Amino acid sequence: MIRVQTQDFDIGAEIAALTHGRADIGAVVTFTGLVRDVTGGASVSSMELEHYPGMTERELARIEEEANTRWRLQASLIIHRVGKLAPSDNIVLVVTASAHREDAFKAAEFLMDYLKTRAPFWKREAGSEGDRWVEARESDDEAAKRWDEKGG
Amino acid sequence: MIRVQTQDFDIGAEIAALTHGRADIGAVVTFTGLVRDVTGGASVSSMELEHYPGMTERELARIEEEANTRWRLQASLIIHRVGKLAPSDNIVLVVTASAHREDAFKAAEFLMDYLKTRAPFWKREAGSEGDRWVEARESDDEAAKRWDEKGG
Amino acid sequence: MRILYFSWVRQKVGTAEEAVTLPTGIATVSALIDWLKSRGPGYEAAFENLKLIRAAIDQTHADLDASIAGADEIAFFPPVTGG
Amino acid sequence: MRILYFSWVRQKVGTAEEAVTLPTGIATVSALIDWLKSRGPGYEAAFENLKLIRAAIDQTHADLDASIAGADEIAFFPPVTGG
Repeated sequence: MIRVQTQDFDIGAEIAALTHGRADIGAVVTFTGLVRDVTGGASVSSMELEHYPGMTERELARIEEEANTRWRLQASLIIHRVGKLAPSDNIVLVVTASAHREDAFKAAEFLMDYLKTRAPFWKREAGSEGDRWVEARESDDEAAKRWDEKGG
Repeated sequence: MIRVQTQDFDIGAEIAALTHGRADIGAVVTFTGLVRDVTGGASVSSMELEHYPGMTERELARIEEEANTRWRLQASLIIHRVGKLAPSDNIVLVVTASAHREDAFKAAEFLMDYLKTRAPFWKREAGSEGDRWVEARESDDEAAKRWDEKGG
Repeated sequence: MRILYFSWVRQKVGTAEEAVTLPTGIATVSALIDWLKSRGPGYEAAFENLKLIRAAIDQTHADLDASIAGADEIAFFPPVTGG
Repeated sequence: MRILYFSWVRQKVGTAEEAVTLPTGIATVSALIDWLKSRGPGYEAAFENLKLIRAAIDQTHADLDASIAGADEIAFFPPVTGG
Protein backbone atom coordinates (compact mmCIF):
# COMPACT_ATOMS: atom_id res chain seq x y z
CA MET A 1 0.00 0.00 0.00
CA ILE A 2 1.34 3.44 -0.82
CA ARG A 3 0.25 6.95 0.08
CA VAL A 4 1.50 10.43 -0.76
CA GLN A 5 0.03 13.03 1.57
CA THR A 6 0.58 16.44 3.15
CA GLN A 7 -0.74 15.44 6.60
CA ASP A 8 1.23 13.61 9.29
CA PHE A 9 0.91 9.88 9.94
CA ASP A 10 0.44 7.91 13.16
CA ILE A 11 2.93 5.04 13.17
CA GLY A 12 1.11 3.00 15.81
CA ALA A 13 -2.22 3.32 13.98
CA GLU A 14 -0.62 2.39 10.66
CA ILE A 15 0.97 -0.76 12.12
CA ALA A 16 -2.30 -1.69 13.82
CA ALA A 17 -4.26 -1.30 10.57
CA LEU A 18 -1.71 -3.36 8.66
CA THR A 19 -1.48 -6.23 11.14
CA HIS A 20 -5.05 -6.27 12.50
CA GLY A 21 -6.45 -9.79 12.72
CA ARG A 22 -3.33 -11.29 11.17
CA ALA A 23 -1.76 -13.98 13.37
CA ASP A 24 0.62 -15.09 10.61
CA ILE A 25 2.86 -12.05 11.14
CA GLY A 26 5.85 -12.63 13.39
CA ALA A 27 7.91 -9.54 12.58
CA VAL A 28 7.13 -5.92 11.81
CA VAL A 29 9.84 -3.44 10.88
CA THR A 30 9.20 0.28 10.52
CA PHE A 31 11.43 3.01 9.22
CA THR A 32 10.55 6.62 9.89
CA GLY A 33 12.49 9.47 8.31
CA LEU A 34 12.36 12.83 10.09
CA VAL A 35 13.44 16.40 9.33
CA ARG A 36 16.67 17.24 11.15
CA ASP A 37 17.43 20.78 12.24
CA VAL A 38 21.01 20.59 10.99
CA THR A 39 22.25 19.10 7.73
CA GLY A 40 25.76 19.43 6.40
CA GLY A 41 26.59 22.01 9.05
CA ALA A 42 23.76 24.42 8.15
CA SER A 43 20.79 24.88 10.43
CA VAL A 44 17.40 24.13 8.93
CA SER A 45 14.28 26.09 9.89
CA SER A 46 11.87 24.47 7.42
CA MET A 47 11.75 22.11 4.48
CA GLU A 48 9.61 21.97 1.35
CA LEU A 49 9.06 18.64 -0.38
CA GLU A 50 8.28 18.80 -4.09
CA HIS A 51 7.25 15.73 -6.04
CA TYR A 52 6.06 14.54 -9.44
CA PRO A 53 2.37 13.68 -9.00
CA GLY A 54 1.51 10.57 -10.92
CA MET A 55 5.05 9.32 -11.37
CA THR A 56 5.56 9.36 -7.58
CA GLU A 57 2.69 6.94 -7.00
CA ARG A 58 3.74 4.73 -9.91
CA GLU A 59 7.34 4.60 -8.77
CA LEU A 60 6.43 3.85 -5.13
CA ALA A 61 4.06 1.09 -6.26
CA ARG A 62 6.81 -0.34 -8.47
CA ILE A 63 9.33 -0.31 -5.60
CA GLU A 64 6.85 -1.97 -3.27
CA GLU A 65 6.03 -4.65 -5.84
CA GLU A 66 9.74 -5.34 -6.32
CA ALA A 67 10.20 -5.80 -2.55
CA ASN A 68 7.26 -8.22 -2.47
CA THR A 69 8.85 -10.21 -5.28
CA ARG A 70 12.19 -10.46 -3.50
CA TRP A 71 10.97 -11.25 0.04
CA ARG A 72 8.03 -13.02 1.63
CA LEU A 73 5.98 -10.19 3.06
CA GLN A 74 2.58 -10.46 4.68
CA ALA A 75 2.02 -6.73 4.28
CA SER A 76 3.89 -3.56 3.36
CA LEU A 77 3.24 0.17 3.42
CA ILE A 78 4.98 3.29 2.16
CA ILE A 79 3.76 6.76 3.17
CA HIS A 80 5.63 9.85 1.98
CA ARG A 81 4.69 13.38 2.90
CA VAL A 82 4.93 16.39 0.58
CA GLY A 83 4.64 20.13 1.15
CA LYS A 84 6.07 22.21 3.96
CA LEU A 85 7.67 20.48 6.98
CA ALA A 86 9.48 21.64 10.11
CA PRO A 87 12.39 20.09 12.06
CA SER A 88 11.41 16.85 13.84
CA ASP A 89 8.40 16.40 11.52
CA ASN A 90 7.90 12.98 9.97
CA ILE A 91 8.80 12.72 6.27
CA VAL A 92 8.47 9.08 5.32
CA LEU A 93 7.20 5.83 6.82
CA VAL A 94 7.98 2.35 5.57
CA VAL A 95 6.41 -0.69 7.24
CA THR A 96 7.12 -4.32 6.37
CA ALA A 97 5.47 -7.33 7.98
CA SER A 98 6.64 -10.90 7.59
CA ALA A 99 6.67 -14.28 9.32
CA HIS A 100 10.37 -13.84 10.18
CA ARG A 101 12.55 -10.87 10.95
CA GLU A 102 15.11 -11.39 8.17
CA ASP A 103 12.57 -10.73 5.41
CA ALA A 104 11.04 -7.76 7.22
CA PHE A 105 14.43 -6.09 7.87
CA LYS A 106 15.83 -6.67 4.38
CA ALA A 107 12.65 -5.51 2.65
CA ALA A 108 12.48 -2.32 4.72
CA GLU A 109 16.11 -1.47 3.94
CA PHE A 110 15.56 -2.21 0.27
CA LEU A 111 12.44 -0.04 0.14
CA MET A 112 14.29 2.89 1.69
CA ASP A 113 17.37 2.50 -0.54
CA TYR A 114 15.20 2.36 -3.67
CA LEU A 115 12.91 5.15 -2.54
CA LYS A 116 15.95 7.37 -1.88
CA THR A 117 17.30 6.88 -5.41
CA ARG A 118 14.19 6.39 -7.58
CA ALA A 119 11.09 8.03 -6.11
CA PRO A 120 10.67 11.54 -7.59
CA PHE A 121 10.82 13.75 -4.49
CA TRP A 122 13.05 16.80 -4.03
CA LYS A 123 13.82 18.53 -0.76
CA ARG A 124 14.37 22.26 -0.42
CA GLU A 125 15.69 23.46 2.92
CA ALA A 126 15.34 26.98 4.33
CA GLY A 127 17.77 27.95 7.08
CA SER A 128 20.91 29.76 8.13
CA GLU A 129 22.41 29.60 4.62
CA GLY A 130 19.27 30.72 2.83
CA ASP A 131 17.19 28.40 0.67
CA ARG A 132 18.87 25.48 -1.01
CA TRP A 133 17.94 22.30 -2.82
CA VAL A 134 19.27 19.29 -0.99
CA GLU A 135 21.89 17.45 -3.03
CA ALA A 136 21.68 13.71 -3.63
CA ARG A 137 24.11 11.67 -1.54
CA GLU A 138 26.51 9.34 -3.30
CA SER A 139 26.15 6.93 -0.38
CA ASP A 140 22.48 6.52 -1.31
CA ASP A 141 23.43 5.39 -4.82
CA GLU A 142 25.87 2.90 -3.36
CA ALA A 143 23.30 1.63 -0.88
CA ALA A 144 20.84 1.05 -3.73
CA LYS A 145 23.46 -0.70 -5.88
CA ARG A 146 24.12 -3.45 -3.35
CA TRP A 147 20.68 -4.92 -4.12
CA ASP A 148 21.69 -5.46 -7.78
CA GLU A 149 24.28 -8.05 -6.84
CA LYS A 150 22.76 -10.15 -4.10
CA GLY A 151 19.15 -11.19 -4.53
CA GLY A 152 18.48 -10.60 -0.86
CA MET B 1 16.62 2.07 27.83
CA ILE B 2 15.37 -1.42 28.60
CA ARG B 3 12.17 -2.79 30.09
CA VAL B 4 10.88 -6.27 30.94
CA GLN B 5 7.15 -6.26 31.52
CA THR B 6 3.98 -8.35 31.39
CA GLN B 7 1.79 -5.60 29.92
CA ASP B 8 1.58 -4.65 26.26
CA PHE B 9 3.43 -1.68 24.76
CA ASP B 10 2.25 1.12 22.47
CA ILE B 11 4.77 1.49 19.64
CA GLY B 12 3.66 4.99 18.65
CA ALA B 13 3.84 6.24 22.23
CA GLU B 14 7.27 4.67 22.75
CA ILE B 15 8.68 6.29 19.62
CA ALA B 16 7.16 9.63 20.59
CA ALA B 17 8.67 9.46 24.10
CA LEU B 18 12.07 8.55 22.66
CA THR B 19 12.20 11.25 19.98
CA HIS B 20 10.24 14.04 21.71
CA GLY B 21 11.93 17.42 21.31
CA ARG B 22 14.89 15.89 19.47
CA ALA B 23 15.48 17.51 16.08
CA ASP B 24 18.83 15.74 15.63
CA ILE B 25 17.14 12.43 14.79
CA GLY B 26 16.74 11.72 11.09
CA ALA B 27 15.91 8.01 11.21
CA VAL B 28 13.92 5.78 13.54
CA VAL B 29 13.77 2.02 13.04
CA THR B 30 11.47 -0.23 15.05
CA PHE B 31 11.29 -3.99 15.19
CA THR B 32 8.24 -5.65 16.71
CA GLY B 33 8.08 -9.39 17.28
CA LEU B 34 4.62 -10.95 17.52
CA VAL B 35 3.18 -14.34 18.48
CA ARG B 36 2.26 -16.33 15.37
CA ASP B 37 -0.60 -18.83 15.43
CA VAL B 38 1.43 -21.42 13.53
CA THR B 39 5.08 -22.36 14.06
CA GLY B 40 6.79 -25.31 12.43
CA GLY B 41 3.46 -26.65 11.18
CA ALA B 42 1.79 -26.83 14.62
CA SER B 43 -0.98 -24.42 15.55
CA VAL B 44 -0.38 -22.27 18.61
CA SER B 45 -3.18 -21.27 20.97
CA SER B 46 -1.06 -19.52 23.61
CA MET B 47 2.51 -18.87 24.61
CA GLU B 48 4.25 -18.54 27.96
CA LEU B 49 7.45 -16.55 28.21
CA GLU B 50 9.79 -17.50 31.05
CA HIS B 51 12.87 -15.45 31.85
CA TYR B 52 15.72 -15.11 34.32
CA PRO B 53 14.94 -12.02 36.41
CA GLY B 54 18.08 -10.04 37.09
CA MET B 55 20.16 -11.60 34.34
CA THR B 56 17.58 -10.59 31.73
CA GLU B 57 17.91 -6.91 32.59
CA ARG B 58 21.71 -7.12 32.79
CA GLU B 59 21.98 -8.91 29.47
CA LEU B 60 19.60 -6.51 27.69
CA ALA B 61 21.52 -3.53 29.09
CA ARG B 62 24.78 -5.10 27.92
CA ILE B 63 23.42 -5.69 24.41
CA GLU B 64 22.11 -2.14 24.20
CA GLU B 65 25.42 -0.72 25.36
CA GLU B 66 27.26 -2.77 22.75
CA ALA B 67 24.98 -1.42 19.99
CA ASN B 68 25.65 2.13 21.19
CA THR B 69 29.38 1.46 21.02
CA ARG B 70 29.20 0.13 17.48
CA TRP B 71 26.85 2.72 15.93
CA ARG B 72 26.01 6.39 16.45
CA LEU B 73 22.62 6.28 18.07
CA GLN B 74 20.66 9.22 19.45
CA ALA B 75 18.42 6.88 21.42
CA SER B 76 17.55 3.21 21.77
CA LEU B 77 14.94 1.11 23.52
CA ILE B 78 14.34 -2.58 24.15
CA ILE B 79 11.06 -3.81 25.65
CA HIS B 80 10.46 -7.53 26.14
CA ARG B 81 7.27 -9.01 27.51
CA VAL B 82 7.06 -12.04 29.80
CA GLY B 83 4.18 -14.21 31.00
CA LYS B 84 1.25 -15.53 29.02
CA LEU B 85 0.64 -14.28 25.48
CA ALA B 86 -1.84 -15.09 22.70
CA PRO B 87 -1.41 -15.20 18.91
CA SER B 88 -0.89 -11.73 17.38
CA ASP B 89 0.21 -10.34 20.76
CA ASN B 90 3.36 -8.24 20.84
CA ILE B 91 6.44 -9.96 22.33
CA VAL B 92 9.34 -7.61 21.83
CA LEU B 93 10.01 -4.06 20.69
CA VAL B 94 13.35 -2.63 19.63
CA VAL B 95 13.66 1.04 18.66
CA THR B 96 16.79 2.73 17.36
CA ALA B 97 17.11 6.42 16.51
CA SER B 98 20.00 7.96 14.63
CA ALA B 99 20.93 10.85 12.37
CA HIS B 100 21.08 8.50 9.36
CA ARG B 101 19.25 5.36 8.40
CA GLU B 102 22.28 3.08 8.04
CA ASP B 103 23.11 3.26 11.75
CA ALA B 104 19.49 2.87 12.82
CA PHE B 105 18.91 -0.19 10.61
CA LYS B 106 22.16 -1.94 11.49
CA ALA B 107 21.78 -1.33 15.22
CA ALA B 108 18.19 -2.65 15.24
CA GLU B 109 19.23 -5.82 13.41
CA PHE B 110 22.18 -6.28 15.74
CA LEU B 111 20.00 -5.81 18.83
CA MET B 112 17.53 -8.44 17.64
CA ASP B 113 20.24 -10.92 16.62
CA TYR B 114 21.96 -10.59 19.98
CA LEU B 115 18.75 -10.61 21.95
CA LYS B 116 17.69 -13.80 20.16
CA THR B 117 20.89 -15.61 21.12
CA ARG B 118 21.89 -14.07 24.47
CA ALA B 119 18.93 -12.69 26.41
CA PRO B 120 17.61 -15.33 28.85
CA PHE B 121 14.02 -15.82 27.67
CA TRP B 122 12.37 -19.15 26.87
CA LYS B 123 9.13 -19.64 24.97
CA ARG B 124 6.67 -22.41 25.71
CA GLU B 125 3.87 -22.88 23.20
CA ALA B 126 0.52 -24.54 23.84
CA GLY B 127 -1.39 -25.80 20.82
CA SER B 128 -2.41 -28.63 18.57
CA GLU B 129 0.61 -30.74 19.53
CA GLY B 130 0.29 -30.14 23.26
CA ASP B 131 2.73 -28.00 25.21
CA ARG B 132 6.28 -27.69 23.96
CA TRP B 133 9.33 -25.60 24.59
CA VAL B 134 10.34 -23.71 21.46
CA GLU B 135 13.70 -24.87 20.16
CA ALA B 136 16.47 -22.42 19.34
CA ARG B 137 16.96 -21.83 15.62
CA GLU B 138 20.39 -22.41 14.12
CA SER B 139 19.73 -19.48 11.76
CA ASP B 140 19.64 -17.19 14.82
CA ASP B 141 23.13 -18.30 15.83
CA GLU B 142 24.37 -17.64 12.32
CA ALA B 143 22.67 -14.25 12.23
CA ALA B 144 24.41 -13.29 15.49
CA LYS B 145 27.79 -14.54 14.27
CA ARG B 146 27.94 -12.17 11.31
CA TRP B 147 28.47 -9.28 13.72
CA ASP B 148 31.71 -10.87 14.99
CA GLU B 149 33.44 -10.41 11.65
CA LYS B 150 32.40 -7.02 10.37
CA GLY B 151 32.42 -4.18 12.84
CA GLY B 152 29.23 -2.79 11.37
CA MET C 1 4.22 16.66 -26.25
CA ARG C 2 4.16 17.78 -22.65
CA ILE C 3 7.43 18.67 -20.95
CA LEU C 4 7.64 18.90 -17.15
CA TYR C 5 10.42 20.37 -15.03
CA PHE C 6 11.03 19.83 -11.31
CA SER C 7 13.20 21.26 -8.52
CA TRP C 8 15.99 23.57 -9.69
CA VAL C 9 15.52 22.50 -13.30
CA ARG C 10 12.05 24.01 -13.05
CA GLN C 11 13.42 27.16 -11.43
CA LYS C 12 16.11 27.65 -14.07
CA VAL C 13 13.81 26.96 -17.01
CA GLY C 14 11.24 29.28 -15.43
CA THR C 15 8.19 27.08 -15.88
CA ALA C 16 6.85 23.83 -14.42
CA GLU C 17 5.19 22.56 -17.57
CA GLU C 18 4.83 23.38 -21.22
CA ALA C 19 3.43 21.88 -24.41
CA VAL C 20 5.87 21.79 -27.32
CA THR C 21 5.67 20.79 -30.94
CA LEU C 22 8.98 19.24 -31.87
CA PRO C 23 10.62 19.69 -35.26
CA THR C 24 11.07 16.38 -37.07
CA GLY C 25 14.27 14.45 -36.47
CA ILE C 26 14.36 14.72 -32.68
CA ALA C 27 14.45 11.07 -31.66
CA THR C 28 16.07 10.82 -28.22
CA VAL C 29 16.00 12.52 -24.82
CA SER C 30 19.46 13.95 -25.58
CA ALA C 31 18.31 15.42 -28.86
CA LEU C 32 15.32 16.93 -27.08
CA ILE C 33 17.65 18.53 -24.53
CA ASP C 34 19.80 20.00 -27.32
CA TRP C 35 16.72 21.47 -28.94
CA LEU C 36 15.47 22.87 -25.62
CA LYS C 37 18.84 24.51 -24.94
CA SER C 38 18.52 26.43 -28.21
CA ARG C 39 15.35 28.05 -26.88
CA GLY C 40 16.95 30.46 -24.40
CA PRO C 41 19.42 31.09 -21.57
CA GLY C 42 17.12 29.58 -18.88
CA TYR C 43 17.13 26.25 -20.68
CA GLU C 44 20.84 26.55 -21.31
CA ALA C 45 21.49 27.08 -17.59
CA ALA C 46 19.18 24.22 -16.58
CA PHE C 47 20.86 21.73 -18.90
CA GLU C 48 24.42 22.99 -18.49
CA ASN C 49 25.64 19.88 -16.63
CA LEU C 50 23.96 16.75 -17.93
CA LYS C 51 25.45 14.65 -15.12
CA LEU C 52 22.90 16.32 -12.86
CA ILE C 53 19.94 15.76 -15.16
CA ARG C 54 17.55 12.82 -14.87
CA ALA C 55 14.69 12.17 -17.26
CA ALA C 56 11.42 10.27 -17.28
CA ILE C 57 9.38 9.27 -20.32
CA ASP C 58 5.68 8.87 -19.55
CA GLN C 59 6.45 8.74 -15.81
CA THR C 60 9.14 6.06 -16.07
CA HIS C 61 12.86 6.68 -15.50
CA ALA C 62 14.72 6.85 -18.82
CA ASP C 63 18.33 7.21 -19.93
CA LEU C 64 19.34 10.26 -21.92
CA ASP C 65 19.83 8.14 -25.03
CA ALA C 66 16.32 6.61 -24.79
CA SER C 67 13.94 7.05 -27.72
CA ILE C 68 11.10 9.54 -27.24
CA ALA C 69 9.03 8.18 -30.12
CA GLY C 70 5.36 8.09 -29.16
CA ALA C 71 5.93 9.72 -25.77
CA ASP C 72 3.22 11.99 -24.35
CA GLU C 73 5.08 13.35 -21.33
CA ILE C 74 8.79 13.92 -20.78
CA ALA C 75 10.08 15.17 -17.43
CA PHE C 76 13.46 16.60 -16.44
CA PHE C 77 14.74 16.85 -12.86
CA PRO C 78 17.85 16.56 -10.68
CA PRO C 79 18.73 13.32 -8.82
CA VAL C 80 15.93 12.65 -6.34
CA THR C 81 16.32 13.53 -2.65
CA GLY C 82 13.22 12.21 -0.89
CA GLY C 83 12.99 9.75 1.96
CA MET D 1 25.89 -21.48 46.45
CA ARG D 2 22.57 -20.89 44.72
CA ILE D 3 21.70 -22.97 41.68
CA LEU D 4 18.89 -21.88 39.34
CA TYR D 5 17.22 -23.87 36.59
CA PHE D 6 15.07 -22.57 33.74
CA SER D 7 12.76 -23.90 31.04
CA TRP D 8 12.89 -27.68 30.54
CA VAL D 9 16.02 -27.97 32.66
CA ARG D 10 13.92 -26.69 35.56
CA GLN D 11 11.13 -29.11 34.71
CA LYS D 12 13.45 -32.11 34.52
CA VAL D 13 15.34 -31.23 37.68
CA GLY D 14 12.00 -30.60 39.38
CA THR D 15 12.91 -27.33 41.09
CA ALA D 16 13.56 -23.75 40.04
CA GLU D 17 16.16 -22.96 42.66
CA GLU D 18 18.16 -24.62 45.40
CA ALA D 19 21.01 -23.87 47.75
CA VAL D 20 23.82 -26.41 47.71
CA THR D 21 27.02 -26.92 49.65
CA LEU D 22 29.59 -28.30 47.28
CA PRO D 23 32.18 -30.89 48.28
CA THR D 24 35.70 -29.58 47.87
CA GLY D 25 37.41 -30.11 44.54
CA ILE D 26 34.57 -28.97 42.30
CA ALA D 27 36.18 -26.17 40.33
CA THR D 28 34.33 -25.77 37.04
CA VAL D 29 30.80 -25.65 35.67
CA SER D 30 31.39 -29.10 34.13
CA ALA D 31 32.46 -30.57 37.44
CA LEU D 32 29.38 -29.04 39.06
CA ILE D 33 27.19 -30.69 36.41
CA ASP D 34 28.84 -34.07 37.05
CA TRP D 35 28.21 -33.69 40.75
CA LEU D 36 24.57 -32.64 40.18
CA LYS D 37 23.99 -35.65 37.91
CA SER D 38 25.01 -37.94 40.78
CA ARG D 39 22.12 -36.56 42.84
CA GLY D 40 19.26 -38.29 41.05
CA PRO D 41 17.52 -39.28 37.82
CA GLY D 42 15.91 -35.84 37.35
CA TYR D 43 19.35 -34.20 37.23
CA GLU D 44 20.64 -37.00 35.03
CA ALA D 45 17.82 -36.42 32.53
CA ALA D 46 18.29 -32.64 32.60
CA PHE D 47 22.01 -32.84 31.88
CA GLU D 48 21.90 -35.83 29.51
CA ASN D 49 22.90 -33.82 26.43
CA LEU D 50 25.39 -31.09 27.30
CA LYS D 51 25.13 -29.60 23.83
CA LEU D 52 21.73 -28.29 24.89
CA ILE D 53 22.91 -26.86 28.20
CA ARG D 54 23.91 -23.24 28.70
CA ALA D 55 25.24 -21.82 31.96
CA ALA D 56 25.55 -18.44 33.64
CA ILE D 57 27.80 -17.56 36.55
CA ASP D 58 26.49 -14.67 38.62
CA GLN D 59 24.11 -13.72 35.79
CA THR D 60 26.77 -13.68 33.07
CA HIS D 61 27.02 -16.27 30.28
CA ALA D 62 29.78 -18.78 30.97
CA ASP D 63 31.36 -21.74 29.17
CA LEU D 64 31.10 -25.18 30.72
CA ASP D 65 34.84 -25.16 31.47
CA ALA D 66 34.64 -21.84 33.32
CA SER D 67 35.78 -21.66 36.93
CA ILE D 68 33.08 -21.37 39.56
CA ALA D 69 35.42 -20.18 42.29
CA GLY D 70 33.77 -17.44 44.34
CA ALA D 71 30.45 -17.66 42.46
CA ASP D 72 27.23 -16.96 44.38
CA GLU D 73 24.72 -17.96 41.71
CA ILE D 74 25.00 -20.53 38.93
CA ALA D 75 22.16 -20.99 36.44
CA PHE D 76 21.48 -23.75 33.91
CA PHE D 77 19.12 -23.45 30.96
CA PRO D 78 18.63 -24.44 27.31
CA PRO D 79 19.61 -22.12 24.42
CA VAL D 80 17.48 -19.01 24.71
CA THR D 81 14.39 -18.51 22.53
CA GLY D 82 13.11 -15.02 23.26
CA GLY D 83 12.59 -12.16 20.86
